[in-house]
Amino acid sequence: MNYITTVGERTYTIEINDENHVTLDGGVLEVDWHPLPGQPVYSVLIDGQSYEAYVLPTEGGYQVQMRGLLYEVRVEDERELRLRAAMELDLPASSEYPLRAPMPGLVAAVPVNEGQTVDKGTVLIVLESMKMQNELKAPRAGRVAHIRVRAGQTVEQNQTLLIVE
Amino acid sequence: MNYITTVGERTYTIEINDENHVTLDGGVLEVDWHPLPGQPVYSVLIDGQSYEAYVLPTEGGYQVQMRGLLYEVRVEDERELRLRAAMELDLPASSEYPLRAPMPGLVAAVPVNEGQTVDKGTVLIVLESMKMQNELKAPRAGRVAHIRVRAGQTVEQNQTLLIVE
Amino acid sequence: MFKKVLIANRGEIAVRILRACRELGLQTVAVFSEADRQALHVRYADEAYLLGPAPARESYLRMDRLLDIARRCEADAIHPGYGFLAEREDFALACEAAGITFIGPRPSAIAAMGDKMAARNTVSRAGIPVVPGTEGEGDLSDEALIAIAPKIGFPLLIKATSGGGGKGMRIVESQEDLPGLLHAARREAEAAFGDGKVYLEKVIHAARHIEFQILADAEGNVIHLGERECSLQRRHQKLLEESPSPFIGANEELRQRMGEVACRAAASVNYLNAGTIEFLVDHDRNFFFLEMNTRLQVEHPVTEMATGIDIVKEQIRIARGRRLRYTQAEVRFNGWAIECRINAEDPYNNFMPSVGVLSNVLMPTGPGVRVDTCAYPGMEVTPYYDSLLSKLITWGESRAEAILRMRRALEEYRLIGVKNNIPFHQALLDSHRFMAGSFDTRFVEDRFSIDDTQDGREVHPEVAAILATLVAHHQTQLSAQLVQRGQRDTSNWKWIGRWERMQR
Amino acid sequence: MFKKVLIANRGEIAVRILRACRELGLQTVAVFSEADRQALHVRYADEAYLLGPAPARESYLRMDRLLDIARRCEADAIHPGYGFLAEREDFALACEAAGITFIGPRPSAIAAMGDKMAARNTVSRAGIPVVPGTEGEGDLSDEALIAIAPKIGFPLLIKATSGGGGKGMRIVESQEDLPGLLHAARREAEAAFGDGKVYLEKVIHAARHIEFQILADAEGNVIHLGERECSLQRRHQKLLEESPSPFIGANEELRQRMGEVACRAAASVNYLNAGTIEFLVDHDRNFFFLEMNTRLQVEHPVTEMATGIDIVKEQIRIARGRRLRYTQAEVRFNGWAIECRINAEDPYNNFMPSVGVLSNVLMPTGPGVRVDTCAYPGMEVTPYYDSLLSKLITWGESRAEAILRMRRALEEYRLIGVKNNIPFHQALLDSHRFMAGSFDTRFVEDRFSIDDTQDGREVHPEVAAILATLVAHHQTQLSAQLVQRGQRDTSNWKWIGRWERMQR
Repeated sequence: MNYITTVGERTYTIEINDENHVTLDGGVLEVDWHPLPGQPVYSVLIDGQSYEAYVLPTEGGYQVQMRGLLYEVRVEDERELRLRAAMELDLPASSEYPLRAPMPGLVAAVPVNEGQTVDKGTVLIVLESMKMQNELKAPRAGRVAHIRVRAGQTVEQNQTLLIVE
Repeated sequence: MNYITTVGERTYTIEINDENHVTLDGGVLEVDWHPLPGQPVYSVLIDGQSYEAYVLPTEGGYQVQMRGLLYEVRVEDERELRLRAAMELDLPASSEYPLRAPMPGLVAAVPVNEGQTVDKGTVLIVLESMKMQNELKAPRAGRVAHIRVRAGQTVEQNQTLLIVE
Repeated sequence: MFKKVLIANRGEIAVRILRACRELGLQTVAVFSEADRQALHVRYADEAYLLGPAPARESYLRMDRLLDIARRCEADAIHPGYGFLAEREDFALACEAAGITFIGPRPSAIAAMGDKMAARNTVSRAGIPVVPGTEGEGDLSDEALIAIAPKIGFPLLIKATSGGGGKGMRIVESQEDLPGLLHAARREAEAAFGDGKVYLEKVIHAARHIEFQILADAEGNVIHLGERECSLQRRHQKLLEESPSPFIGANEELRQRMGEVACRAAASVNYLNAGTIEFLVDHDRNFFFLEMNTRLQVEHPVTEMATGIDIVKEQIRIARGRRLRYTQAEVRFNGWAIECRINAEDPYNNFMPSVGVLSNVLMPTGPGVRVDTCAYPGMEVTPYYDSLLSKLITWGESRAEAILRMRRALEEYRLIGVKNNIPFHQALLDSHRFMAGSFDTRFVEDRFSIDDTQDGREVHPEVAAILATLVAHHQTQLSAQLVQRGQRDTSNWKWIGRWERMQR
Repeated sequence: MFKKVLIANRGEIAVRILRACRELGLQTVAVFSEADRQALHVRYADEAYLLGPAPARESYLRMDRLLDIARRCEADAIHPGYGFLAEREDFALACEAAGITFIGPRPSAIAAMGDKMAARNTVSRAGIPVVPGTEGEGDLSDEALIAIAPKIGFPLLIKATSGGGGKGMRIVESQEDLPGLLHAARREAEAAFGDGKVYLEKVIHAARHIEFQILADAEGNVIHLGERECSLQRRHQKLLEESPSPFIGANEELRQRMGEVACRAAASVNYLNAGTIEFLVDHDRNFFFLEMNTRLQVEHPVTEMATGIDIVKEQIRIARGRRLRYTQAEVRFNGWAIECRINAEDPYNNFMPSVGVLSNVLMPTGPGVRVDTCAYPGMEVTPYYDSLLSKLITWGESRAEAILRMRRALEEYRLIGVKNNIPFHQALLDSHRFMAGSFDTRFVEDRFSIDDTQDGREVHPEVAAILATLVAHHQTQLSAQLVQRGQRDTSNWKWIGRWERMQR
């Protein structure tokens, strides 16, 4: 089966041939791949070149952190690719975005109101944690729908703080 | 239930009262005991004194390694103590002792013969491992019964090499 | 002379102080909050006592409990570390009253330097230049500050009178922004220090933050151990420090002049023990007194590496009444040292703090590498305290060697399970301005982005693609196997799932 | 000038060399046996290639494969490390023939110093004192050796002509023991080096083993970096080294004289690159040339800590044809450094090697501490190679400070899952003779026991008793719960067991 793998603006066609070989855009590479025990860290030798990287699953794919650089990678097989293409035609351009607490903390301020339209980058919540005031910003333009917390409130990690439509 | 715990020549009577208290020879101590995750290492605060130790189970009890010293400890509850006392009366003074390979290696020499009587400390097998020739010695006096390996042979860890009666 | 030291702190600095005590043959007492029972400082100490719940005000800031523990376990000295109670005159006084040696300056010096306005007045009187601002004008109202601001000129800085570590600090670009930012700064200062007093200070353009480490004994001898370059900051938090400063470099005359002023500033408050004089240095090498930190500094190791002097041990010796072991002429500077602060922050997501369990740690080691850390495999990073996980320090015969060592050490360092800013440091060390030593206190925030630096560096998107694809492929196969196994014996499903998760 | 270095070694020394290459901006190539795929040297290198199966003769000793890999990946230099092929003239010649720079001495110097008898002859001719023995007498038969022995006098030493690291070495106390020990020594030498040739050497009473590090460039400049005290040995394996030597101490005249002789010995074979001259020093400070090691030494870090010079980087610079960067007068000695070799050996069971998986590692860090290691959490310690896990090095302004640092570092070090000799070092550092610096090469074997030293130290049998009892109690409770759970649902038994085991 072919995988279509995207890194930034570049797309690769990758086939896993066997335990020690992959085909990358038509060329066969010798690959010696080792997960390190108990860690999301992988050591890989590709035609003798040695790399070690964190590979962390994200919502849309993987983050690969390697030699001090971060790569956002999406991996899809052919079936998934067709499925996604079909879905994207059906979906509205935007949908609800829940702003979640990236860590436990104290809500220091809620500088927006329900119903307010916000730009990408507008500060939605100020969360205090690790002695720092951290500004949580809108990832895209939209409208503040439900605000579920108030200033002074303690929140758990991943708790939904408000919704941007 | 009382435990009778022996360290070298000293014997202690220990009772586990609850999660934070033990009675040692009649005196109550405050104990805050934490196994460290995934390790045979324990952090303990006893009336505020902080200790950290390896506690490794052995055949007859535990090895406690702490602040650079090794303690051989035997822990028995009252029932076990009575049982052992009874058994020791029945058992003959000595029994078979199997000499096992402490690590994988190559048998470099077998300097004893079957039937030979040996003293405590007599070299029974020379095992080569980690570039070193390691002499495996008789733990007590006895007679070499079965020799199960020969010089030049590769052996696995824990493989029985010979029997001392 | 004291024999048992209570360390009124946590984290890497508690471990650092414990080590110094142990190497001097002193008994050590750790204190801990409920969140820190398994912390290294508890495990390494001779004794350890619970202070209270995780929040600092219920544990590490509880003077009464600290003194009570010290009395009960007969500790005859207290080292406060940095932060928490380190710069609290009342704590130093309370130690004194209890007959316990406070390993730090006299309470009067803490007080004199603790109020930033009073401090600026004191050193001004001693003939030391200070940055223009509302120092010495007392606790001004918003209205008064707004009136004075145009005379100082923009941009200017709002600073908390009781401040430190960037809390309650704001840059003001124009008169219109001033009222709103005054409000925000006072709110933050109030929350952080229980004191909303602020003052204004002129922003020095292209300023360097350069500080001098000083040591002073009870006989009044004061020496300095050279400077530290601390201009690389983000939101007034230092990120990378070095000693010497590339800005001073081989300019011995400037170093000597600043060092002398630093010693004079310390002497002006009859200073005792270790302290740090912070200067702002402008483009023309004019320098201004900024403030004095009356405590051990986070970045003290770069000075230790460049001088060979163990500052914490010197603190203890001074507190025991010993004379300084070095004259100024005997302090020898050798090579170059750099420190990177490794924080539990996500450099790809606006430096958001990260919490969780450090499942694995692999530290860089080898020649010229030092790590001061509280991190160990299995440690839980909690939101209660600051995000400093580790200080990575390298030494080299030259700045170039120290930088190259730092690069390879950062590349080796693995802290698995919690996001951290190692990639930020890697990008910073690769930037041309850092390598050239030409940066000021605004550099990181205004002219540096971790994303920009990806351009000039060797990239391997195809390797990232292959790795992610292998991981995805492997997980798909694993799920397929799980489903098959589950079909054979559905009653085991729950256990298989658990077991498989642990295998990953 | 070469740009890509193949490191023909494994373990801590391969990591050490990789770090030096990386800090000099050189590309690195690792090689590995099937047992070492996940080793740090493979993970840290830019490229890595499989050599063959685990046994050294099928991997790290395969010259043909090493040169083949070097050619294929276009490596233009090879660093041999220590052991394996480091002192093989034929390997150095083969590199030369292949146009690859051998980072080490010229083949002729390896040959001249590699045959111990020839080496003793060469330096004797240069006027350097050697220990009395059968040096220069050629390959003598057992009969000839037995005849000469009484003239040398007992006790004497049988040494392998091709020897090193104590292999093929025996102490002979009397004439009667000689035939049997000759046989044993030849057998061991034959197994280790493929060469059963041996010679006899007088045993120097109360001898110290003190060696000098030298550096030599292509222009013929030779300098020394001071001495290393290596008398603490067991079965001729060094266990703890320091620089300077407490025996030489402040005797600058002796240090200078020995250093000059060391440089002269190196010059006598037209030496290039880094090397070590080993001396035996008797009670009256007479010193005798023992041998020259024509390679990087395991214990080189103590010299690096005491001089600030990175010896591996100097090796590379010299191999690139550079002139030495220091004159003898520019080499400055500062403070004291000690190294403990942490081996996978059980100090409570006759130093039996230990194998297994290192489930957890917690390294000591902080000021004055360096760790050179190949150990990482999850590493499997195999029986194929030597037992060296880690070298723990501490530096102090004085010997006392270095010792106190080493004590606290040993106390902090955790290597879980494999038995190791840290308790041995802790006992050694507590012994009065070590502290006084009064020991010779026989001290560890003849007059030191890890059990004896327990007497003088603080013991806590009651804590050991409590801890073991708590563990036993906990496990009893756990088993009881397991049985109850199993009764509820026996079909899950297998999975529960597995899961519980993993929880422990």
